[in-house]
Amino acid sequence: MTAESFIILLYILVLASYVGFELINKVPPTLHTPLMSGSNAISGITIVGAIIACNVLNYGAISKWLGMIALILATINVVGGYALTDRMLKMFKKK
Amino acid sequence: MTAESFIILLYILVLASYVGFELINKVPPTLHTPLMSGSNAISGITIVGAIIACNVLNYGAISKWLGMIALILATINVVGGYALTDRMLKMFKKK
Amino acid sequence: MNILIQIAYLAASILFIIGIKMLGRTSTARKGNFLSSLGMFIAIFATVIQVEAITLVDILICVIIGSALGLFIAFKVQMTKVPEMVALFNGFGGLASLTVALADFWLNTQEKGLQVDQITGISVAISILIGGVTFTGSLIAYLKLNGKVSGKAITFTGQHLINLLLLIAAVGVSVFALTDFSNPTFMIALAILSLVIGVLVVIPIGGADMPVVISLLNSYSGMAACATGFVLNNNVLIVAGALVGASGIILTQIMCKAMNRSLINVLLGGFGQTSGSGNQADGPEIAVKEVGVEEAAQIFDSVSSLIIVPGYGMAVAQAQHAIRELSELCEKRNINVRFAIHPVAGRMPGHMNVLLAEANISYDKLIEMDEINDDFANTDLVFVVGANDVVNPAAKTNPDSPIFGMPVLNVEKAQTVIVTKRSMGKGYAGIENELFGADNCLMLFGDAKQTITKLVGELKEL
Amino acid sequence: MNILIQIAYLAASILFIIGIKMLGRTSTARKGNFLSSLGMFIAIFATVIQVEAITLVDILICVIIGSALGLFIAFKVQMTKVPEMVALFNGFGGLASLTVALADFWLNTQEKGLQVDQITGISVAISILIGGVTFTGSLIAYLKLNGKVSGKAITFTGQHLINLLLLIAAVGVSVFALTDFSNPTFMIALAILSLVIGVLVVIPIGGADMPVVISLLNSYSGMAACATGFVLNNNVLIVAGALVGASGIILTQIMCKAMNRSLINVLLGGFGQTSGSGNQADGPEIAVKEVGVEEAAQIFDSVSSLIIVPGYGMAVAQAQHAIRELSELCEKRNINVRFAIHPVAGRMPGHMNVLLAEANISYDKLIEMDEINDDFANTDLVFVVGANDVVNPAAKTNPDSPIFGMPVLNVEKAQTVIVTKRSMGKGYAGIENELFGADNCLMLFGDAKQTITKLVGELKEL
Amino acid sequence: MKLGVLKESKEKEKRVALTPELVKQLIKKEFEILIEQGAGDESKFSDSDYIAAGASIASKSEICNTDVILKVNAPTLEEANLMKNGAISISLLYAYTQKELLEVFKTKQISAFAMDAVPRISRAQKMDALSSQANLAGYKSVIMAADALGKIFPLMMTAAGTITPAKVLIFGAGVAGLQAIATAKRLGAVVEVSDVRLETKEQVESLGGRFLVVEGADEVKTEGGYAKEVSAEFLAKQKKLVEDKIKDADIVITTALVIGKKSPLLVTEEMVKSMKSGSVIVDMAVESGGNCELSEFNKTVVKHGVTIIGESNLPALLPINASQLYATNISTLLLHLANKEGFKWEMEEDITKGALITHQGELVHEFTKSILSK
Amino acid sequence: MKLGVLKESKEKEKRVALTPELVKQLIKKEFEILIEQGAGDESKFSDSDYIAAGASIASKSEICNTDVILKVNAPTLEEANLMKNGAISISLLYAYTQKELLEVFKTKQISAFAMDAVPRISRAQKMDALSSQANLAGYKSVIMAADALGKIFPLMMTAAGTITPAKVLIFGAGVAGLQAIATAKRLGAVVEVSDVRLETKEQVESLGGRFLVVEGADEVKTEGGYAKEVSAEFLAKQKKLVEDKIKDADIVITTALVIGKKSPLLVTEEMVKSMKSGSVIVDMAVESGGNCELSEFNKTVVKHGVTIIGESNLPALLPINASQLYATNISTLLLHLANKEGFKWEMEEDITKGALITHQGELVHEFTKSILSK
Ligand SMILES: NC(=O)c1ccc[n+]([C@@H]2O[C@H](COP(=O)([O-])OP(=O)(O)OC[C@H]3O[C@@H](n4cnc5c(N)ncnc54)[C@H](OP(=O)(O)O)[C@@H]3O)[C@@H](O)[C@H]2O)c1
Ligand SMILES: NC(=O)c1ccc[n+]([C@@H]2O[C@H](COP(=O)([O-])OP(=O)(O)OC[C@H]3O[C@@H](n4cnc5c(N)ncnc54)[C@H](OP(=O)(O)O)[C@@H]3O)[C@@H](O)[C@H]2O)c1
Ligand SMILES: NC(=O)c1ccc[n+]([C@@H]2O[C@H](COP(=O)([O-])OP(=O)(O)OC[C@H]3O[C@@H](n4cnc5c(N)ncnc54)[C@H](O)[C@@H]3O)[C@@H](O)[C@H]2O)c1
Ligand SMILES: NC(=O)c1ccc[n+]([C@@H]2O[C@H](COP(=O)([O-])OP(=O)(O)OC[C@H]3O[C@@H](n4cnc5c(N)ncnc54)[C@H](O)[C@@H]3O)[C@@H](O)[C@H]2O)c1
Repeated sequence: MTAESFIILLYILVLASYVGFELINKVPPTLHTPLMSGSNAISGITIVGAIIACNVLNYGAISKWLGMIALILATINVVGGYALTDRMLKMFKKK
Repeated sequence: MTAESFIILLYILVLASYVGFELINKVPPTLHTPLMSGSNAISGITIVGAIIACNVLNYGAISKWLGMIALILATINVVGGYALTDRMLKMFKKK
Repeated sequence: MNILIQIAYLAASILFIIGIKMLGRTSTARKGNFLSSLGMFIAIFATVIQVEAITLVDILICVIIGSALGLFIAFKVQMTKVPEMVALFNGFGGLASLTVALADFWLNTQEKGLQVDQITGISVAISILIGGVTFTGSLIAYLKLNGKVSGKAITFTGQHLINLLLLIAAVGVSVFALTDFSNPTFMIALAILSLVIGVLVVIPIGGADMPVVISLLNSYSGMAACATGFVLNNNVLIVAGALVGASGIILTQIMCKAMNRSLINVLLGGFGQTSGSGNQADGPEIAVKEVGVEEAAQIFDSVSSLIIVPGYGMAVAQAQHAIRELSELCEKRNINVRFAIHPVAGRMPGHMNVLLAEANISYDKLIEMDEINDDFANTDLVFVVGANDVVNPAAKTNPDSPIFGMPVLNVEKAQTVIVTKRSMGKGYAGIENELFGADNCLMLFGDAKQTITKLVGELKEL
Repeated sequence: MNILIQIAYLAASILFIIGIKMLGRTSTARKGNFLSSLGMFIAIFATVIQVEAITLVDILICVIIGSALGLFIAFKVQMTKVPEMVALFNGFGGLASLTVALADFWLNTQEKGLQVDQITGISVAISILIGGVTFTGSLIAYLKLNGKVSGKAITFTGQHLINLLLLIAAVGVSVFALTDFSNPTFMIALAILSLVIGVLVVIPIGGADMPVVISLLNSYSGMAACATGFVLNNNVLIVAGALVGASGIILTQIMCKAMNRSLINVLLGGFGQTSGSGNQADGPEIAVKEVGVEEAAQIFDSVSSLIIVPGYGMAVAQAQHAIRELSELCEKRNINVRFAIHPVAGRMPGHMNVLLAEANISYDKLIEMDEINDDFANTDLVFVVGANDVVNPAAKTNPDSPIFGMPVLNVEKAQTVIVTKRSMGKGYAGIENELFGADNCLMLFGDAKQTITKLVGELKEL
Repeated sequence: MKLGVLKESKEKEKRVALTPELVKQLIKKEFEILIEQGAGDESKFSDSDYIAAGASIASKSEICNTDVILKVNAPTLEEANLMKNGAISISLLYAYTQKELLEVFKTKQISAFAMDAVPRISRAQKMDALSSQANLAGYKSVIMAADALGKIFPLMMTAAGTITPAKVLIFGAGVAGLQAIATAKRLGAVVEVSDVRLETKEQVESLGGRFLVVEGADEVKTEGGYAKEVSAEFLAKQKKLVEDKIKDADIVITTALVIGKKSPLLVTEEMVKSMKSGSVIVDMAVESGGNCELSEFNKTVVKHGVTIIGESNLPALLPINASQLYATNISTLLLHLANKEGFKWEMEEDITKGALITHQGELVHEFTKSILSK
Repeated sequence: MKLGVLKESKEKEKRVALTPELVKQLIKKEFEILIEQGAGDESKFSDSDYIAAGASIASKSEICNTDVILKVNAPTLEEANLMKNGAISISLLYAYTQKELLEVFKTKQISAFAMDAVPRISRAQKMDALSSQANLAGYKSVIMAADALGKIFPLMMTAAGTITPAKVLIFGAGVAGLQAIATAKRLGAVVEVSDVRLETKEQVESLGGRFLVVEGADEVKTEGGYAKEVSAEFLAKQKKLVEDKIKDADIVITTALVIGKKSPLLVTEEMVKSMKSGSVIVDMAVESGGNCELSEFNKTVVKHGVTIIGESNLPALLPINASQLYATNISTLLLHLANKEGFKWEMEEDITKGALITHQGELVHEFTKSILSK
């Protein structure tokens, strides 16, 4: 990775982190768990990495297997995470 | 500009704009003018562009003169803006 | 690209973010401004160390000239003229963006004879357009506030149509400029068009709305800087510009709300045309000055003595509890608060006493008319809550008035008077009250309870 | 890099931002979750269309297996077990990050025999370390909550020292790995070390603190994803990972506050050892959950029925006027508000009646204990203002208590109870109140009048 | 000029026309003041207080010999006969009830001002004794009723059960009625109010009372704020509405007066019978015939289990405050009409015109003439 | 089991031990109830109300023949003698003042419970007649004082001048004192309060009163919430502090009791003399000797220009509410001690132990013993 593209990625990291900090300020306790669960699902974004990994790697190689395991795990995280969050939130229907 | 570097700049633009939106939510009316003035000073960041412009350009050329005019204007904006904001804010020292 | 310089730019960006954040709170505003100026210094420094020695001199000269002018203006200007100075500075910023973009474009296309890519081209066009509008728009705002151009809204028919046509023209010119880079005419035409648009957009707006316009133009100048960033492929310009652009929009929105206008209205440039109060009363019309809750709150925030004058309207609105809250809040801010009780305020003897006692307002804050009447002259602010006849100066000055001879409270002697009532409706005696038209009197229309509750809310945020 | 794909990634990033923002409000949470899942779909879709046809099958198989497992767990799990499931999912996410980084590293260094640059190397190491810790840490949290591992804090001396040593070892191993890419041992060692650290860090933490731990690990897994983004030079991973990492930290902090702990405490991993409330009272200690004014306001905002229980503390604080304001505000928001008056609340018969009448609260809102006691079970929120003995369940459950046999208000039957008082101070009877430690009870510490005034302010802004 | 203050001779009267405080103020304006011995005793102002304020203590005949004789109630025939020719009398005269006295005034050329006839215009509010006294009466009516009731006013939720708040029903939201509402409300009662003037609704609500709207109430004519006589139809409707309410009332206070007429009958015997045993009625209009059929002048009676208080002179039961306010009223009027040199006799001025009843041997007051000639 | 309710025979007593409401509830629990004819008349409960509730009307002798005899006041000797051997009596006995009566109880093996001796523990609050009655007394004391005062309570700024608020000084912030504060405050008075227990300061302030802090007040010992006797030194200091305040007071209400002892003397003749003419004192401790030197038992007297109300039985002046609350108190106690089968006689249980005075021919109450043996 070049220093230049690294610095650009750093910009993105800093700004995104700042956005993350600002996003959450007052959350009612009832939403703590759903929020945690929902953002956990987002952290399953590694799935994109896993797919890319699976793609470029050669069959039979360790890396390929690792990639496929990663993909399964990430998919569980993403799909399970979103479904669970939604189930939880359904119960919050107001009034 | 390559599409790639453009996209990265776009990321930065989007994230920075989002940060800008989130930054301001409740501003007491007394701070409207100072805030306006202070962020106006920041928008004088064009000064960086002006310096870069001055640097690369050739003497005598129209672009050089334009760059120098830009530099003077931007400097007024920056220096005047910060100084004025500070003067204003000094008066807020409460009771 | 030197990595250290990039890191410096990143640091500057972070400082800008923190700076703006802190500018939004009274307690941290000054520090915020300092941090943001530090960021600016870092950004400039990181840029300057890259320049060739030979141009350093030119740059220094320009910077010194600019700084001197900037400081001179900043320190000489009277504090009452701040908004117009902000407008002026802002205009310079916009012009700088325009110039930088044009310079870069000129250099590449005219002097170096290069082709520029589409994205850069579009960025240049945006930079020029926004920069130009910002420049002349700000200039007009400056002149209006300064009184050099009429503060009134200058309108003519077809205004909006003309603006629209000009905008279409600008877009068209840009397209031509992008298709044929070698011909600079189009870019120059764009620059000129943008300057004209700036003038036309701001000219129809009344002086009272200028702060909103300036805030919006400020946001524009941020966007111009951002566009310049795309032209120069420079992150700090993009971040800082985007920050100012976005936060400026929000700030504009907040200011609009405080002035009771909608942002759409503002964005369309059609604001400033409806004027004044909507309350039409019959009889000889009294011209009154209306005040909003926010402004009223700021007046409360700035005084050190306050007399509250309750009347029958307080009883009707059942505003006594809200008033107690207001008075407690004021006392917490070291404002000396007293109540002036007129002997016939309300509709029965002791009407005000009953209600204020219910709201738990201590007896020693309630002062009889005879005792307090001489104190009004030394009082910063009188807040009249739903009283009318008992503060009507006609009782002293107009022998034909049915209340002539009745002793009244001399509220008009105070520095400022704020009256809250629902409308220009009359009191028990059914007569007009000239107090409401007095120079130092501001009307805060609305139901007393609701208005005071809102006032308390605003005051808490100051 | 295809620009359309990049734009899809950008769109996904924006959807994540909006999604998280909306998840923080009751009214928009579900929509927020949907938007964020939409973002995820876009990101996955944009990625999948790039893959070679030949691997598409593998990918689909993996995705189907993963989806099936995920959906199965998500829909089968009991709602009471949600936190542990979140922990498990989170662990998988962490492991996925570790695996992807390792795979990429393995491919480049072992299979392709390439050198990787330092930045990528560091990113890989970070990815592995954080991913590993997240995985085993989450697993332990899962097992603890599940009861498969003792929920108690498992501690031994030198724990912190060992953790520190392991961390140093991990750093050391990473340095070696970076200096000699051809040797995979170090990276594998790092992976193993990270797994061990994850176990050791979470093992000493008590079951009650697990939600905070999970939230923190969630934040970690975001960071791991972010690091993976650096490995793969992928923006959407960086943005999404950074978002989760940062917002997770804030959320953790909020949860800490709600549980009366400091974030430092949590970050050091030393939490869970000091237990219960900070208020050292003698006798059996009651662990309470504190709530801030803002959160309390949000709870008020989300309910449709409210019972206010005033006690002697309301009288001491003279909070009756503030309470009236609160109740009016709630009614304006269509919340059904009533007051439960315990016959001996206060210090004289009718103490509450006098004060509430003074504050002009209508008689028909005041309900006697006997009439309202059955309604608590159908009530969303009970707000206890400076009452203590009259809501003490010990009167019903503890025959040794001096107040045993006194009828009390069944506040604990309500969905949620918020109690406002200055401290864990006792009431007239001088006894502990277990209500304050109940699962559905939140303490809002402070002087009743001040707290409620603040609460009203917050509520107005929602 | 010499002013004289007579001791009140009416039964149960405890007020006095001037207090030491006001004596002091009038003496500053160079009036000479004689006070009858013991005049202030009942309202707790001793002779020595008056002397300290600058007045002299004198006998009745001496005082009747002064230029201006101040009283709360109208002078008796005896007092009038003692007065010198051409003297001036100021008091709550209620001239239209004093045919005989007016004859004496006429023959002796006495100029009589009636405090009760001072017009209710804004600048005369300080002289408005009707308001100042009615205000106190409104307060007192509630206190008396509260003392007579075997219950407490406020809602109280106690360990031994809940006490429901007392229900108070008030007829007439004039000055007295409004103060009664305020006082009953303060003590925690639930207050309902009936009045013929719909405009009082807002005023009643501003004090926390509930106004009972009679359909057709907008037809009632008012003049200068006073209710004129109302139609029989309206009264019938009002009665119907009230019949329901009165059954639950613990306390009924009636304040409905129509000036110069017999007061309207608002509470019939039937209604009293329908009330709960132990309830209390205060009839403030008892002097002009009463709003309640069963009330007896200056007596408290129990009929059908209901205590009916027919006290005609409630302000006199708060003599200290009542005298203070009356003294301010009367001396403000005096200072408006006269200075130490004598009276100004501006016969066309509103207040003089409104309050002067007899002058130079003639009955000059139109309203009084019109009533007496009926 | 048969319960009997006697008509109260004490002078000025208007209460009754059971109301129809409570009769209904007890009958649901299968008690049989006899009410003496006219027992509820004074508190507005008619015989027919009782009959409708399920009780029977009976003569005094019939009632004395029931198993449990309920009264407000202690039975008279005559009534006690009419009771059957082994009967049970419940009333506000104040046993330590009833030497003779206790002898009768002992000889007739009557078990007597004293409502005034029910311990003030949390679960007995519903039986606490002292509190329920003191509470009403506190309200009534203010209403009586307000009626007796020649002034109004609230501050009033009117066209005819400003009326300053009445100043009320209250001694003792027990149950009665606190309710007096609340009531006076509601009416708009300025209230100052003196008590020996510093802990009442917060309570007084919670009702808007001003607490007069006596230096050294922390030395006072209290037991179970009751003030024990205080040192002479403390009382001297308190006196000094109060002397200043009392001069300005319009109303003084004293509620200071020390159980089983003569009440402390708080308002001396000197102090009364220093008060303004027309002021009012209500001495609520008059039954046990009075807090005011000049108060007379059950009389209202005027001394040195000050009206001193020595009404010993204020709750009886609010008979409707007082009976309601007392009836709840007494029936709660009864249901605690007994069911339709009979009494449980759990002699070691707190409430039984606290309230039972004589049993099986013996005086079993320690506190009463200790006072009587002095
Ligand atoms: N005190 C007595 O004993 C007595 C007795 C009888 C008559 N009066 C007479 O009553 C008058 C009293 O004077 P005052 O100044 O107290 O009252 P006022 O002159 O009657 O004026 C009251 C004002 O309050 C406003 N108002 C009504 N409802 C309101 C609400 N909900 N929120 C805000 N404002 C409201 C009305 O204006 P909008 O409609 O524009 O809101 C009105 O102009 C005097 O003329 C006096 O002579 C007094
Ligand atoms: N009603 C009667 O007739 C009567 C008479 C005598 C005794 N009692 C007894 O009094 C008790 C009444 O119960 P209750 O629940 O009303 O009161 P409580 O049990 O005495 O509790 C009052 C609570 O209010 C809190 N508090 C005090 N000042 C406060 C302030 N400024 N802001 C917020 N909170 C404040 C205190 O906690 P912090 O210190 O932590 O803030 C205290 O725990 C019962 O035990 C009853 O038996 C009643
Ligand atoms: N100048 C001033 O500012 C001033 C001063 C004092 C009073 N006033 C006004 O004068 C008016 C009269 O006051 P007042 O106290 O002398 O009144 P009042 O004693 O003449 O009558 C008392 C009330 O009884 C009502 N009433 C009459 N017949 C009734 C019926 N059949 N049923 C129910 N109610 C009936 C009247 O409407 C009036 O409100 C009021 O409007 C008052 O506001 C004005
Ligand atoms: N179980 C319960 O919850 C419960 C119920 C009712 C009352 N109480 C408590 O019992 C206590 C006594 O109540 P009470 O009304 O029977 O009191 P009381 O009638 O015995 O005494 C009245 C007050 O007079 C005060 N006093 C005594 N000597 C005094 C002096 N020299 N000067 C000034 N004040 C003096 C006392 O301190 C007391 O406050 C109170 O603390 C009350 O809160 C508790």
